[in-house]
Amino acid sequence: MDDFYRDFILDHYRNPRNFGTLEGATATAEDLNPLCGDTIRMDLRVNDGGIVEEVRFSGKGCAISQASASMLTEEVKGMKLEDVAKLGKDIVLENVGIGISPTRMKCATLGLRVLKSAAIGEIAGWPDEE
Amino acid sequence: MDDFYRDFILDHYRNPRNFGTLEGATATAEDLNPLCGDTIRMDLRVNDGGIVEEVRFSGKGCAISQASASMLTEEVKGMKLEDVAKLGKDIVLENVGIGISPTRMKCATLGLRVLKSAAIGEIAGWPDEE
Amino acid sequence: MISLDERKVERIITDFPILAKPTSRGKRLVYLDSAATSQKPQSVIDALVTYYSEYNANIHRGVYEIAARATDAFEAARETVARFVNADSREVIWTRNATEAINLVGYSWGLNNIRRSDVILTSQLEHHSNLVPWQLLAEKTGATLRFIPVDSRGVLQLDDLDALLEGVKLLAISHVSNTLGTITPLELIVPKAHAAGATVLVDGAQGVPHLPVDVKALDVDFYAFSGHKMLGPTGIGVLYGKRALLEAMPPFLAGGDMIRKVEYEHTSFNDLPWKFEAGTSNIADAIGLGAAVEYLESLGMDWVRAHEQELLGYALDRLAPLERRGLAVYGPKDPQLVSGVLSFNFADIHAHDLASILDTEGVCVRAGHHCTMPLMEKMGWPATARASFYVYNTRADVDALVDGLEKAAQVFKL
Amino acid sequence: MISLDERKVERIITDFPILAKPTSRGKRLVYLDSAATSQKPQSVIDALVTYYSEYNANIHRGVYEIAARATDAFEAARETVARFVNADSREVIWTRNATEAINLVGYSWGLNNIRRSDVILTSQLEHHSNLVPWQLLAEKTGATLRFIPVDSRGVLQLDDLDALLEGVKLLAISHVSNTLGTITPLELIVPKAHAAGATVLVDGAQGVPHLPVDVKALDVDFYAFSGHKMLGPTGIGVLYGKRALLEAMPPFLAGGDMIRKVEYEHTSFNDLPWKFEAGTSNIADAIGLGAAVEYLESLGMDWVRAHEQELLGYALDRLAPLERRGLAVYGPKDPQLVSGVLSFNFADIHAHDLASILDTEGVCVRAGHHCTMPLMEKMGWPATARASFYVYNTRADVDALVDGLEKAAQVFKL
Ligand SMILES: Cc1ncc(COP(=O)(O)O)c(C=O)c1O
Ligand SMILES: Cc1ncc(COP(=O)(O)O)c(C=O)c1O
Repeated sequence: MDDFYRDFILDHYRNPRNFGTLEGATATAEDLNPLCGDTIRMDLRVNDGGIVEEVRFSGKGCAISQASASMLTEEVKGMKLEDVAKLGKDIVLENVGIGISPTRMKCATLGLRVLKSAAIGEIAGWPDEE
Repeated sequence: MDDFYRDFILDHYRNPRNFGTLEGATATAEDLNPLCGDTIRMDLRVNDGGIVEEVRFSGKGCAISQASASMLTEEVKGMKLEDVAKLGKDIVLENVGIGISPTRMKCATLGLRVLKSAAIGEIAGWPDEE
Repeated sequence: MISLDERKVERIITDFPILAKPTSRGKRLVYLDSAATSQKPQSVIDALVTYYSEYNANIHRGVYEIAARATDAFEAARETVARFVNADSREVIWTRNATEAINLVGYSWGLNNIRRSDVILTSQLEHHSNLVPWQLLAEKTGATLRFIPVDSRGVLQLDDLDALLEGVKLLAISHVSNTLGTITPLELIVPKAHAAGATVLVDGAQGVPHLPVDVKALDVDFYAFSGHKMLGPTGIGVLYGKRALLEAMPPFLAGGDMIRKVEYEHTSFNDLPWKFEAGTSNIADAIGLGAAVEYLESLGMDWVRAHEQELLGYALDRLAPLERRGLAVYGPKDPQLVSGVLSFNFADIHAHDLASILDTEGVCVRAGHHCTMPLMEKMGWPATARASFYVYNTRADVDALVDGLEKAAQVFKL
Repeated sequence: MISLDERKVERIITDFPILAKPTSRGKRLVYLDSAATSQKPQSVIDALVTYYSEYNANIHRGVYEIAARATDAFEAARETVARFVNADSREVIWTRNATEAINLVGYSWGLNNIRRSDVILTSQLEHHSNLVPWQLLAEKTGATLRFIPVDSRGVLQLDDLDALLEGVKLLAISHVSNTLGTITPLELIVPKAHAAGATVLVDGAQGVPHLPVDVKALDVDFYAFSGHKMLGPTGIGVLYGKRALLEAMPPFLAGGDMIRKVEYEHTSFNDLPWKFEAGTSNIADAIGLGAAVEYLESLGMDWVRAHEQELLGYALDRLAPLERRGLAVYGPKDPQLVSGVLSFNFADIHAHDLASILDTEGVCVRAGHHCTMPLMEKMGWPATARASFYVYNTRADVDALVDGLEKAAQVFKL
């Protein structure tokens, strides 16, 4: 688990990308992990072509949930909304998976869950339950 | 436990003494052992001197509860009511105690409990709890 | 019918440490009271010991290794139990026992769905645990309690079922009678109850341990059972409920683990199944029940059923000669209709005396009203003795019962 | 203060099998999460094993030998627990845990005694289990929920207690905070609450395990606690209630064992304590809790308290230097006012990350809201890490915690 906290993770934790809320968001979702209280909110602006033009996240929580969410925001910019809706947890695993313990997987996937919820328009199941 | 069922016990069980109800009873009590459903009712007629003149019991249950109650009725006739109220479980032990298992003590003392209740005018605790 | 596989049972017996120990009188323990509670195989005991001595920790919120292991084992046990009765694991709620499961429905579903004009239908042979909660619910709501009658053999009388189902909002019925072993024909009753608009709760305390149960195929709305009657530890039971019903119900007990977000003035609740599990769960015993189910799966529930049928048939044969001497065996006496339960009285020997004498021979039977007082009253039995069979019982156990009855006849000078 | 008796603790440790096993990374298990659930001594595990492998049987209605032995052991455990908190055994009701005990009062006493015009007083630092049940009760009855405030250290603010108690029908308060360890001055509050006409329920989930408790001396009306936090098994807890109150309350759950006489239409109920124990009890775990209490009695609760105070004092000393590097320790930091609980955060490391890193060193601490979300919100802590001490902890465990924090500082490049 200690090898999880690599430099780029700490960097995303301490300097989250696309952090904040979005004026004129077309889709927003928010959720918390009831087991730990971590929260994430995702605001998306999608253009007429169904492309995610802009994204912001906010929330509070551990390095895992916040860094994972931060990385996600960098990746979804420019994606089709329908592809965002279909994202699986492999994207999270690729981003932050090394060394993560199973207990912390829900932290890592909270941002993804919220992102998908925003895209789908309802609260998604935990991605790791799919 | 099998040595408990001596001839005189079976005799009291099959030919209970003072069985039935009493017209003109001055004190009556009834109770059941909630664990097994055995019931005993005791009717007493007490004269002005406070002496138990007549007693009847009725009920249904195992050989232990019925024989023990039957024997008790033979003993309380002629006793002072206040002494009946003070009876301890030793009287039951003397009557039927040999070979009885602890589980069955509540059966053996049901009659005594009801008798004392009739004498005291309220439901008594289990005599073995005193 | 599969014939009695004595060799398999001999192997099973060695899995149950209690059966290896003689009684204080040096007799072999002949345990014929599994309908009250079953014995436990070593694998179940080991599951408890391993939990407590290797990874005991509180679940769900723990970050560290043993907490993760405990959480996984606890939720895996839920999956195991869910698979066993063909439920979704979100539909499996841990309770203390069948009784609590039934009461949970009474409080959470009942108080919110039963009105003064409604009828609650149950039967005349219910265990108190599937009767008294409905009496209390009827009292609180003003609803009417109605009973499916039983005939003189203790079999449900279903001729007038359609009429009985009129206006019924809830049917609460046992899968198997604990006093007589009679099996309720759920496949016949449940569709009719649903057609009449009733929700169906089945008290499966004597069902799941003894019969293959598929809650989806039975199409019941709620199904309650207890771990301790199916080789599991005491203190753990299950409420199965259809997801949509459970989702719509308010929580029952409130506290830790069942919440989503708590503020001083308001709380939102967790997802199923945790919404109904307040406070620290009985972690060890849930894991123990998982081990019990795995043990039963290894035997196969078809085998369990067949084994009990065999034993019951053998017992009925062996007891028949005693009927001339005053033995009365209750129930339909047909192993097809009954699980491994045998209720009886012997001449004028009271059931408690019978049980006491059998105990001196190492034979454990239950005596009394079996928590079915109204049934006893109706049938005119002050009490019955009850022998009940399970996976570890053999013909030799039946023989010991018969010998014990002979001894009782002698003691009572029949 | 009694000084830390390391030799005694070394002996205690050998009684806990889990502490003998290294973690999967080969580290010594440093268990600092007893406030979540405690570890179990061998004597408790043995009590379970002996029950299941020697005298497992259902209780109260059994005539045969092992049933009698089970009944005796079960009721003896109740006597043991009653003696431990100075209650009458009829006032000791088995529940699953503290949460169920509190809910029992909510349903049985609350719904029958709380009216729309009443006030329920609790505090801002309650565990969800002593908050959400009262939210639900207030919702159902229309009563008002009021809170005793806490100051910035997490200490109850009692200056306005008289005003707060006005119109209060129920005071529900914890004996010891699970998040901060702060001890409620019950000796001050309870008489005032009674004078104001309130009934007093104490959530003793963190009380009985860590302090000598005498319910008679405290003069509380209800006191709830959990076995698993005091060396006992999961799945068993206790509601203590004053006899007169319990007598006047209607039953909560209905079913077997809690009845006196059942007819189809009506039921009368059993005496205390059984009136509140429906269905097959958690027999094994009640017996296990009896063994746990005997173990605690053998140590002496004064010793337990002194030991925790010593450890907490040592921990506060060892952690002080880290405060310069961003460690924030919450609560009053005074072992006299606090049980063996230490809540903290370290610079910008989130509590979960801290707990994960500590776990790699074999150090188990809890991280999160500790089921006190509103308190966390009020204090402005998104989460805290919590180390909690019990009888088997040593200075070496505190040292391991400090080393783990050093490592976290390194990993997070503080
Ligand atoms: C103060 C307090 N109250 C109540 C509880 C609930 O205890 P349980 O989960 O055993 O019901 C706890 C345990 O977390 C606690 O610490
Ligand atoms: C048919 C039936 N229903 C309900 C129960 C209650 O089970 P428990 O006591 O485990 O809650 C029993 C067990 O005695 C039973 O046999």
